[in-house]
Amino acid sequence: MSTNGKPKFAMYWAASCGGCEIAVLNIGEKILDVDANFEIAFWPVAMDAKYKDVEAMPDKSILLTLFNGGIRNKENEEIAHLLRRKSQILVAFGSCACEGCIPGLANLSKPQDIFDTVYRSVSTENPDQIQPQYEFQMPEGQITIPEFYPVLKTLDQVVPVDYYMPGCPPESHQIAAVVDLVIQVLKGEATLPPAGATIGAGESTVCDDCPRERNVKTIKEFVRIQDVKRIDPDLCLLEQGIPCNGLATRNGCGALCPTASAQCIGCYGPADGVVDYGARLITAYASVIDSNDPEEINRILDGIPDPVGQFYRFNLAGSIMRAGTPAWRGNGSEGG
Amino acid sequence: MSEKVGVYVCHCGTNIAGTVDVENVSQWAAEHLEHRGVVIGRDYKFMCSSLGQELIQNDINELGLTRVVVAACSPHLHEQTFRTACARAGLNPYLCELVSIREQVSWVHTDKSAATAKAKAVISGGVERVRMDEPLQPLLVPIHPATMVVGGGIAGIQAALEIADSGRQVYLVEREPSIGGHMAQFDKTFPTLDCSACILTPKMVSVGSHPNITMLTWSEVENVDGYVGNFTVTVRQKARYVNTDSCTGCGICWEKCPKKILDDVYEAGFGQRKAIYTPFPQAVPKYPVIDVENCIYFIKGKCKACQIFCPTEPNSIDFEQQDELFDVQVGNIILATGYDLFDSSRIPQYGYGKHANVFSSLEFERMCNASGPTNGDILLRDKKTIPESVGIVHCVGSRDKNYNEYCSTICCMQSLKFAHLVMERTGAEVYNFYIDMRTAFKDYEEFYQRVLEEGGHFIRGKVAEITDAARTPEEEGKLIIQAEDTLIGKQRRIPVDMVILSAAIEPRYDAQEVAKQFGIACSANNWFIERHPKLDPVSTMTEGIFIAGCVQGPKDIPASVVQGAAAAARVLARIQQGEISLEPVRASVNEDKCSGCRICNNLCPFNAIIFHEDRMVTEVNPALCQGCGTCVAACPAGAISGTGYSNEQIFAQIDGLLMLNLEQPLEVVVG
Amino acid sequence: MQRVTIDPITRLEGHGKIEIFLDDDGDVANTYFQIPELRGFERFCVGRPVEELPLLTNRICGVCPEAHHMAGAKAADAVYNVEPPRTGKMLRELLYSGFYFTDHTTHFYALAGPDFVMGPTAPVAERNILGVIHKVGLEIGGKVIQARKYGHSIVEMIGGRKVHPCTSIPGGLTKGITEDQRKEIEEMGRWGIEFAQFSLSLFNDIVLGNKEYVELILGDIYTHQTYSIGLVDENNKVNFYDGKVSVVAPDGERIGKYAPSEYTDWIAERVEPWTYLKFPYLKKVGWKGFVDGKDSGVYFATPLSRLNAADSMATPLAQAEYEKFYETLGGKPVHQRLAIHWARLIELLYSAERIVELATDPEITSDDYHTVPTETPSEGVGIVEAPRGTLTHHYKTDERGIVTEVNLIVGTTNNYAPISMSIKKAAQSLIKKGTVVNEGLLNMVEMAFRAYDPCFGCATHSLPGQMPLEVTIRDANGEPIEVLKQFC
Amino acid sequence: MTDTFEPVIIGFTCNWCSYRAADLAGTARVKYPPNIRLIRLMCSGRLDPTFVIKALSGGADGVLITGCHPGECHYIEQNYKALRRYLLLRRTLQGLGVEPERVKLVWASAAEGVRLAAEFTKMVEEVRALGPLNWPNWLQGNGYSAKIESQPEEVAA
Repeated sequence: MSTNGKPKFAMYWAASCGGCEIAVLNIGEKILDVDANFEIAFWPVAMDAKYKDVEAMPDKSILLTLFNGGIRNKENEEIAHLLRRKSQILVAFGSCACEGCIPGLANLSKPQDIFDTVYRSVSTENPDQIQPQYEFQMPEGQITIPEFYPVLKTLDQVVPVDYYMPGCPPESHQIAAVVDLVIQVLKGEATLPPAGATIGAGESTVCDDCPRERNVKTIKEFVRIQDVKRIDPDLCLLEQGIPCNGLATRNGCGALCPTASAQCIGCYGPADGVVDYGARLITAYASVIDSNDPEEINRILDGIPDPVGQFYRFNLAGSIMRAGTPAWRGNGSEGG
Repeated sequence: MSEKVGVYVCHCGTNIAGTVDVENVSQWAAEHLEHRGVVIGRDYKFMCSSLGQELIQNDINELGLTRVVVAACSPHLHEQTFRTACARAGLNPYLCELVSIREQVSWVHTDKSAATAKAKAVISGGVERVRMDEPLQPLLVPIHPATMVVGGGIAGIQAALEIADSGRQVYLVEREPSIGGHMAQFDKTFPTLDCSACILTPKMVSVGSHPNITMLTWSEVENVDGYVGNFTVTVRQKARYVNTDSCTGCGICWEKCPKKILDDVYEAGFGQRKAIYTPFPQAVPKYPVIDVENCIYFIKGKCKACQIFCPTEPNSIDFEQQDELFDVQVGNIILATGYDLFDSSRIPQYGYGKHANVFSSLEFERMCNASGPTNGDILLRDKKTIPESVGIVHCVGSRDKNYNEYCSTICCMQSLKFAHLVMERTGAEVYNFYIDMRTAFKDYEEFYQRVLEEGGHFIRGKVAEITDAARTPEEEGKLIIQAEDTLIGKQRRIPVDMVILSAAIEPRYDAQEVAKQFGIACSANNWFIERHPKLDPVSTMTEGIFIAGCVQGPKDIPASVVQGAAAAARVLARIQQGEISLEPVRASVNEDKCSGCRICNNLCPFNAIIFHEDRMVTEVNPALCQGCGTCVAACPAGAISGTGYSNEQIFAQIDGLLMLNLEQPLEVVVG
Repeated sequence: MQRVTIDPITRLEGHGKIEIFLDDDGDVANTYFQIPELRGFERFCVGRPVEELPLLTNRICGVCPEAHHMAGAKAADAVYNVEPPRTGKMLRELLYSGFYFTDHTTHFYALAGPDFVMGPTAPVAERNILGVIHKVGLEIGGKVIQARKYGHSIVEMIGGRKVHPCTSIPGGLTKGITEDQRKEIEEMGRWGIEFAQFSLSLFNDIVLGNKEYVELILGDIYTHQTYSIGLVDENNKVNFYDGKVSVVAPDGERIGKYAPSEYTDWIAERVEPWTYLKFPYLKKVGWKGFVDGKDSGVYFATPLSRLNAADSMATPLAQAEYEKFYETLGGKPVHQRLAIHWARLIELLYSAERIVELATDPEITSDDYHTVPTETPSEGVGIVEAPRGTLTHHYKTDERGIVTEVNLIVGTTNNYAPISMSIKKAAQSLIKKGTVVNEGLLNMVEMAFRAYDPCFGCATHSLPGQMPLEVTIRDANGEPIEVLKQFC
Repeated sequence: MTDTFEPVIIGFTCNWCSYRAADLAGTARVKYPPNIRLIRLMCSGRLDPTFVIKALSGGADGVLITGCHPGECHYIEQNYKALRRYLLLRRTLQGLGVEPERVKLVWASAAEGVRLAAEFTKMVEEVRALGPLNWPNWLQGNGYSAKIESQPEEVAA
């Protein structure tokens, strides 16, 4: 580890799939810029430092930390706290850290249900109904595994976050642009965006980048993509009845999926300033349903067989329903 | 900048203070919401009194309040009062919130502590909301001085004349060949028994000759663009095939026309007209039209009798004439498109269309009319026999769950008029079958007494059936009206020669389309909805669009005339002002955030949403926008915001109502 | 009792963690390879429409999302009992071959390369891809980057995205490719064949030419006698995308082949209370513990096992290498785990050849790439060969195609038992009473599981990637007496 | 403190019909439980599903959405948009474990003060019977499974 006076950079993965790391690696030669301008202080995938080394660093000694992955277990949370302490700028990097991503769908189930499913699956031979234990006494000694949290949390649900960089994974060209920006800031040629901002993405939605032709929208039916005989390569997918989330999903990816005739599934999260992503889709889809008859509307809505998955696919753990706090319930009784 | 909020809690005498501990509430607000910017909490006996208002004004001046919350009655009552008070003190009126703790708290709850607690929550919601309020300015829109009146019945005629007489330009659009409407079909009008034509014709003539009225008969509105003060209306003037420049209305053409057609409109299917015709002799304008669907020339390519006999030079018949489309600029529009008569054949047990001597009310009107098919003689369908007994059935298609639940208003008086005419002209026995006798308004009850004195029979009960199946010899050859006489509690069968059905008044068959075209609302039974049923009966929710006459609901001639005049007065006041100030509750699009997805494009019934194909963004026209907020709520990108009811305001109010603000620091750190 | 904790920050369902317990004599008493994370995909995929599973299960792994996308799409095909048209299948296999090409390249050069090129006991600072490049020439670095880029380009052209492709749906794909794209792919494939041949010759020169390495490969430390499994086509040739799973015993006897729908007859999973990951084994043989031999159901699923399980390769150049491989290593089956690296290069060549074959098929640009499903959805299994092992997706749905049950046997999971065994054996061989555990030695422990290219490490591809290890040696009271760190 | 659970219900009203109906209920001194707190919107078409979600996540035990009767919207047809959103929102909330009774749509004209008050009372009692929404507890992992099988009921006329 060199101590060459360059600002320190860290990247960490909590409960993630590794796709964010791959996306960073895919920025190509820009990686060399990172290397030239930063001292890599902690990057498990690329570097040889341990938690203990990070613990030993002075607080705020890391300039920039990209944190990917959700907070699924105790270990994830401990490292989030550690890196928050040591970092000046903590970026929630990728959908998992920003809003929970697909693993956040686990929040629909109780942990016990998850264990029951996984450890009693059709191919599992488990006559004694064994399940993993956080602490287990082997003949040779006790071994432990980290505690599985009741819900998956986003990074900002456990520590304050300075910036959000959405995407599953963030697109490499966006990462490269952010790297460029940070390097410019270091050189005094640019300033950082305001704290709490979303970086590496647009402020509109995927439709803004989508090349498909679009018209005034009315929906008579929703269809499943496999039931479409021939997907029109040029027409808005939603107008073909395919529930595309591009309407409400922040732009930045370049509308990759709709361009490939696949519906946007929403990995870049909500547009700037939106409080609840799912609500935006609910209201947009529903508003243009072409019927005033409750029965017919319900029939059309049957075309979206899994509304929670459709509207909160990437967003469940980060949605405001996740961040509930008890209300003042002093109705009728003076208390507060 | 941190806001300074003043909270004012009204006692409303004991109306509020009787159930809500108002002193406690105002103190609580000052103490517990201090960290949310509340600098003063006061309670006062009557906040709406001038002293109460001064209290607020003084605090604005002395404490430098930047926001005001008044907890009192409904905003529908006094929102304007307190806004104006704030404005007087130099505070933008839209930075004042009136929250209701009377209609929604003290008057509906009994438990004092629960009501007090709820009042706190309501005020807390108001405080949070007001913090998010933005200063707004009313929108000012100039008013084009011309007006369009759609519909040339008595309501439209009255409105057109009122406006034209004051020196303003009017375009009167009528889809029939002549103005006059239903009133032109009647013989007499109740209760005075004036001759309908005698009182209507002079008005029609005034319209036809008025220098400020452009009469567009045989015309329909094709499209409406624009907004209050500045509408562009596209009118289609249908081809008459008659050159109105040269035609003198001499009538030779319709005399010579060989084709006779049953007249469903003016003669209500009771009489006939020619293929080239004016609907009635006093028609304004006097020019005929050719009915191309029935004209022999248009069907077979030969005849041209009208052209051959036309005496004018140049010949006034022009078979090549085309429909004309033209645009008209107007500032306001009055809709007076009238009503349709209920089709009595929809009630099969009344035998209309099956039994020859069952007549609809309009057929009977034509029969009574001296210029009608029988020259005013009351005769059976054979046009020879004078009836000896006549039944008049009220409420046909009205006050009936199967057809129309409403009362058509005019049928009672109309039926009494028929009874009088029958007795006067034939001496026949007359039986009225009624549910309730409704004779409100001036001289109506007196007319009822007169008909009673004249010997009319009145049977209170709904008619079950009208049949020709005789049960007794004296019923042979008669129409038997079966009804329960609820006054004596017996079924009765009354044999008569003739039955008149006082049919309901219904909205025009195309009312929904017309409403949509003009961007106004229809009620569930398709009457156009007024802005307020009591206080604003001739305005609509759409600025610049007014309604008059039966289009708003069933009414008689005097009421229609009143509405026509009222609508005209409203329009004239607008024109006089020169501009109109609109509530600044409006939607607007942030073009940077708009992705051009076009979700919102179909959501606005006022056509305020415009899509710019070139830039692929949507825009909201603030003058057309009515501020409902539907597009704001629909935008998937959150690119549309709405003043007055912004997301921030609503979110804040939710937090406040749930008392989440109690623990919330004023400066919220993001992230 | 002493304890050594190797705590690599690694991937799959979380971070791998190795506990090595030493007995009072300082010998290895036992080792535990723990996977301390669980995400619960099998639970929360329930309730989702089946066509979304190829997209959702992508997110199990960002390194091999293509494998999950394919297995998911095939399972969804099976759920609807629909067969994609020939072009649809070819496009999927073409995408998949592009992925294999990238993945195998990066594993060999960035991960395994340093072990061989630099030597397992070389200083840490040199034992990375930069060291490799310095030793064998800068030009190679460029070629490796090019190879990765080409593979990713093919994935993106057909799959819509470089990471987490999105175009496979029940019955085929959402789109086809154009003639221009086809040409580009063909060119990349031809370049890839040369690159693969070059890689094999590099391996030949550096590894096979070095007696020390050959001994290491052939030595007992890295040898396990377990079953081999791998997907084969109807002619028993290696296939990544389609076919039946061939099961070959440690002695080389093929005990059978199973179709995807039959997997539960063949494979079962065991739960241990000290780890979140399950241990699959051959059901017909049974679980006998972490032991070798024909009576133990432990199997492995890697490039090597695929070669063992097949009779031959489907492309000519790869077939020649295949023959050379077995000649050199003394016939089938091969059990030396370090030979996986060599087998991987043979597969690399196969994938490049397959890219060219598919890209030159006249029907590849046809627009007949999707069959609309017509049958009522019910249940289906999709199996592909992920680079790290046979990947099984099993879905059940209701009649609307809403998932009611999901079972996944993920590539690396197959190898959980053999990896555990390899670690234990390497530890036992290398940590003996009185032996000072040094960094090079630890790397040799790690080489044991790196050969499998476990997915929890596979994200380290392509950079000077080193899997951090930390070994804590504890005395009988559990107090650490020495901490060794190393980063491979 | 009483032993009975006192739910908090947020009601959204339209300026032209249901808010006036609530005013009318007041003018007529019709009594209903104090558990309901109203927010005035210009139109039920303004109802963003976010409002409902925010209220529920902020601690409301139920949300009542009110608007003009079908065909009587002062903005012509915007209440139909509210209806469509409501139907989809309810399906979604159901999937998230919110009982359908907690979010309701009721049409009320300006004249229906008595009826609206009765709807308020009914809703309070229904939600009281369900108990607290208890989302925070659910978030700690002690909640129930997110599947409720009953079908959405019809919109209250």
